[in-house]
Amino acid sequence: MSHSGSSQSFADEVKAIPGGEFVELCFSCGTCVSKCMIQQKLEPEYNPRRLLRMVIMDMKEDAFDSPTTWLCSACDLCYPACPQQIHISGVITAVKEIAVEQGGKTTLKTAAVDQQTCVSCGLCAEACPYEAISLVQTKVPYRGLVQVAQVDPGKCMACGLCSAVCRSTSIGVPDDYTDKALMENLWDWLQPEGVTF
Amino acid sequence: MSELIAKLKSEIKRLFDEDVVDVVIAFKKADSPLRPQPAFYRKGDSLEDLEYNSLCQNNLANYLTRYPHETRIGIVVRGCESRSVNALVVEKQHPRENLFKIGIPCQGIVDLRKIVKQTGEDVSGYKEDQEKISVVFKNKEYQFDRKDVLHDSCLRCVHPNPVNPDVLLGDPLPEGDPGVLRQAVESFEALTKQERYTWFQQEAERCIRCYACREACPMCYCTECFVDHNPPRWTESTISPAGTQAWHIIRAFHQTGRCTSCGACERACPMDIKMTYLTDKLNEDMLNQYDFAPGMDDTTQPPFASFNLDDKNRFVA
Amino acid sequence: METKPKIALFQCQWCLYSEPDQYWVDHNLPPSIRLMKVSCTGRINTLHILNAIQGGADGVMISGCRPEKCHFKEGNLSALRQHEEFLNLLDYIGYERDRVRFVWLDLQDRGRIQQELADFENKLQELSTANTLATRINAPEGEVHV
Amino acid sequence: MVDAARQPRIDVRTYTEVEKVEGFVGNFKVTLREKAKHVLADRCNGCGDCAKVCPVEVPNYFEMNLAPRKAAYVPMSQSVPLIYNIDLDACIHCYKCVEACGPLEAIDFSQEDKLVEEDIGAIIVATGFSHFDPSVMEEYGYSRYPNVITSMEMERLNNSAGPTAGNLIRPSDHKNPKRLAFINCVGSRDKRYNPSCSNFCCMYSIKNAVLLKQMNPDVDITIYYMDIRTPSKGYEEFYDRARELGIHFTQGRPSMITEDKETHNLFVHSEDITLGKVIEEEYDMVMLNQAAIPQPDQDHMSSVLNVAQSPGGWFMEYHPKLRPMDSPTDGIFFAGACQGPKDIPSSVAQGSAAASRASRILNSEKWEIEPTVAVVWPERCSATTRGRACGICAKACPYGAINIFSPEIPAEVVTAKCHGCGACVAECPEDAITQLHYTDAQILAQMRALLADKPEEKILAFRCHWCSYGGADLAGTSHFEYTANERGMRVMCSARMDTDFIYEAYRLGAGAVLYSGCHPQDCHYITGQLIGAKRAERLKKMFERMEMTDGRFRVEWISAAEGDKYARVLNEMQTVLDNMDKDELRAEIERLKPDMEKRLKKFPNVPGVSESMAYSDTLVSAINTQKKEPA
Repeated sequence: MSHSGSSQSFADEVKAIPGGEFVELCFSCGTCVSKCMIQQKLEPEYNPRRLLRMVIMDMKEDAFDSPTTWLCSACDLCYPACPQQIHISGVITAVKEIAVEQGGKTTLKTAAVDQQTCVSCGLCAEACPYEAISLVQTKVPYRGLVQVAQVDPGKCMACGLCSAVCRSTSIGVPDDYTDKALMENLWDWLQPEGVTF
Repeated sequence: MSELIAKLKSEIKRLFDEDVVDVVIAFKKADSPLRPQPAFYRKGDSLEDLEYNSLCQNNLANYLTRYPHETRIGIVVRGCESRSVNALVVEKQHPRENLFKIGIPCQGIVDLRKIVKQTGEDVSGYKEDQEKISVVFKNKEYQFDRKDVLHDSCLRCVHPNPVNPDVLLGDPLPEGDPGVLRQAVESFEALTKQERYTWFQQEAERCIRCYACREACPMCYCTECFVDHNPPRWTESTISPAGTQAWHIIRAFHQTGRCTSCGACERACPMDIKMTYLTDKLNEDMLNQYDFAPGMDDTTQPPFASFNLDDKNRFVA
Repeated sequence: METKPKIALFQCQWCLYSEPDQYWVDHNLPPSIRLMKVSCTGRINTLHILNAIQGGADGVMISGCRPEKCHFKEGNLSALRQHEEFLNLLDYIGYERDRVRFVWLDLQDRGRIQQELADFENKLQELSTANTLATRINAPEGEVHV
Repeated sequence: MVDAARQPRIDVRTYTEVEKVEGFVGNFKVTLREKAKHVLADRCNGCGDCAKVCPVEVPNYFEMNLAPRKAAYVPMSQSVPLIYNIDLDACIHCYKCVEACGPLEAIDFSQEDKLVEEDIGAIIVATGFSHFDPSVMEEYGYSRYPNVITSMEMERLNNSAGPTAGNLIRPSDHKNPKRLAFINCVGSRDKRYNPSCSNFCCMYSIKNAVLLKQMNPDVDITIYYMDIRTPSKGYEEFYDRARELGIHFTQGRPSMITEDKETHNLFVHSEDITLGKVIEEEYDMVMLNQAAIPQPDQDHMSSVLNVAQSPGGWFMEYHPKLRPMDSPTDGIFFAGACQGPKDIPSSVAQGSAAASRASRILNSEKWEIEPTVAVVWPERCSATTRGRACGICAKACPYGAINIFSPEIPAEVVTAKCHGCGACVAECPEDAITQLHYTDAQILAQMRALLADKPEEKILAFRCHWCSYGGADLAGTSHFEYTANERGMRVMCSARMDTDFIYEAYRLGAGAVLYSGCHPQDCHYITGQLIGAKRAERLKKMFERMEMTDGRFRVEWISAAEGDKYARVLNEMQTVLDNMDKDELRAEIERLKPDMEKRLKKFPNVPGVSESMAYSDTLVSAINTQKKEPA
């Protein structure tokens, strides 16, 4: 942590990325935190206000370690509510971009492609709201050099929209909501008791 | 017809001579004159057995996905095939620059079943002109009006001319009337819920799960079909009512915005199950709601691949 | 005893803003309603819906955020066209499309999920059961069927 | 107020609007519209019998529409003067009031609005402020949830003279609320609505909380705040007392209120910043402390009074620190919140100060005005030289202060009306007008001194006194760094920026010239900027034709609040110069010089100009000699 006017502080780095410009306007009112559902639903340590603070205070390592950096899905519910009109997700995305550049890894279970069955129709790439999916030529065992979808874990937010549009069930997110888990849950309930075959 | 075949041969020869393509997908004669079959010609192959007539049942676009992207493919396309090719290009199944489309305006595909029903299988001769189709069965010639023996989906065909072919052999034909298709969908919709369900149930019930429809369809190119997936097993894989119903619903649904109404699935079905009434409905919806018709160009993504904030206005809140 | 219609409830994990609502859905659902939480309604495949129907559920309810308030940008819209068209198709083959219902909950819709479920339950009771799709046969115990 | 009304030398006119203000300090002519009350002021004794019999009930604005009033009414019970008013929009013409009034015969339905003209020496504007309507903030549900109220509604509900006689009840079920939340900064400190702080709301909500808590010790009150601001005497102590009383203070701006549809209880959703956790608390009632905003007709009043508005819409004072109660127009003063949000002590202080400023005028035989007025040299005016007054000056004057009586008589400036913008001076084709303290000669002398040394490296910045000069000031006080090659020239208005000055600057070899002033709507001299802007456009086109390097002449409108812009513009101009080859720049200056000289041919004839030039030349050479001598 330093306030020395060094040429490129962490805050400067963030501000240099479009979206991160106005981070220093934050006066910590907490609207963004209470607008966001991640703290309540997913991760108690999640707090965009504090991440902004970390940026302002040049706390680079802490920012990279913060779950906020990795869990923000850029839904922008907070942005229209911010009285200082800071594009909060823009700041967080900027931090994430720098973190990924410097070797940071997302804590999310990002989407995975089954290269054996992927036919590279490109629907997932079209559906992905984060532009995390691209189609690449790659060598796949038993199939040779074929084009398949590839997920950029630095961009994927594990929403699973790709899995919903895939006709051949070739892409999925290995989190708590896999097709397998969902269907087990469903069948567990629909199976009437005492029926055996 | 022989004139067209000659043109076709010389065009294919030119493509090989000028090294435009590596392979040409077309039709060739088979043992039975009623069943010309797909052929894959390479440079140096004899084009002697090349065939083209209204009995060519297959949708040749089906074979596109079997080649690596680098292969330069020449392909004989009729109206529906050209659109299937476009749809496949949109889905990045083959790069457009490695495709050469030899277009032929299509007078419709003859439904074998409609002929065989009145003759029998062992047909020994076949002739056609603009209006008439004639076959020789047990040394007797049978003549049919073309429109009486065309496949149902061809009777509803809107675009008989190939879309953006690289070369067009033959004169373009007048476009079809889109009202025919719309009316077919509307008349089915006019039935009561119960009638529609009964129809669906009866059609689905006959399915023997041979997947000939899947194999015949150019858009069914998945390496692993959803019915084969495990886990989770999405549908019953047996011929149980639940299994066949699920197959027919999802097979059709996966064609939304992609089916070019070529009818290859129905022609391939050994159980003579009607299938296009489902895809026709889906196509009508795509046209009405998103002004989208599959395969009309090789860049526009089908509606399911995108969304628009305005969509929400159409939907339940 | 009157049997309640079975409802498969697909809930987007973000759509219930108020904690008591989420608690109620998580813990106090009646046995006739089963919660299937998903990360986003955009993640629901038509196969999920079909399986719920073919599994014998009388109705499928999908609750999600309003599209402009989707946690994944406007992600839930991407599957929306699919779901809409899927319902059109089901309707076309004679299945009651009213058995599948979408509910978009706004941030301030405290307590609405309970009302919507009750309302849906009533609606399902009114519908006839004649045209329901063939149900899947239950898997033998122990065999992997899912 | 009663005292004021009783004082014989104070004339209170209520229900009256100012229509027009003409004239100048000490001699204003003010046109007032006395709106028809339909009650004769000299006959009404305020008995209220008319209201008693009136059958019509409409919402009472004074009670924040929480109670009804009749069509015959007084705005509030303490109204001064106590004269009733018939609201004709609501009246059903049953004439019961006329009957009730009886022999007084005070009610007169035929009365109409009356225009009155008054001679006024000084004007004090005390039009106050208005309230932000929180219903536009959907997240708080005001106007959708019955139990979300504004601070003004709370004020009435909690007032012993209010509609509930001080019994605080909640609107949905009329029960006494036990759990209350106050939310501060609703619509203030919020860039979406009003970026500024409303000044008094922190104390206001603490006051309300303390009052409530003292009366009902069992209520639970939470104040949600971003920062508590208690800067004045005794305020922090009051805040302490509130804490001692057990009022909860939660730092965190609520993002949303939801409502239980059955109980109409409210759930306030916020982050507790101290805990770093999102909390949701249930309340019976929520009070929104809405922002103070300018009156809805503030824009209209600003044009009637001819006073400018600061960003945000409040009336703009002459100087924020040194003359906070003076308007820029002599003889018009501000008191209270019309000039910016203020609490009671500050309003009283400003009111007293404004009164004393005004009384200085009223008690003077003579009144000194700013000396920067325009003066005509009658012998140079075209009326004298050519026998025809061209009238360009009169057309340019935003105040109508120049009289052209006939073509033969030279133009005449009414000094008391002249505000000193200098538009006429710059526009006069004969150079027959000058502005005291901003004469051509003086300005030229300054320019010469500023461009004495290495002029090609300098950026000569013409800034108008009210905006761009302030902007440059702000750039300095805010420590925005900008190029050290800037040389600032102050004139009163961009209208004074004579084309001759610009030519002269380039003739002297200036690297670049900035032509800056107020934004079009902000001009202190009403339309002065428009005159300057037109001239600037002409210059720009001309320099384009001369193929001057793009960026060496720049026109920018920079307000006093745009220090950052001032710095940015100058830095951009510096970049233009930096990117030019030095020799090329010199060559260009030399190339354009003859043209400039040609255009300035007549200039030395202007009285004082040649003398000033000679003098400044000596000055400049002296400077240069001094510089050359090694220390």
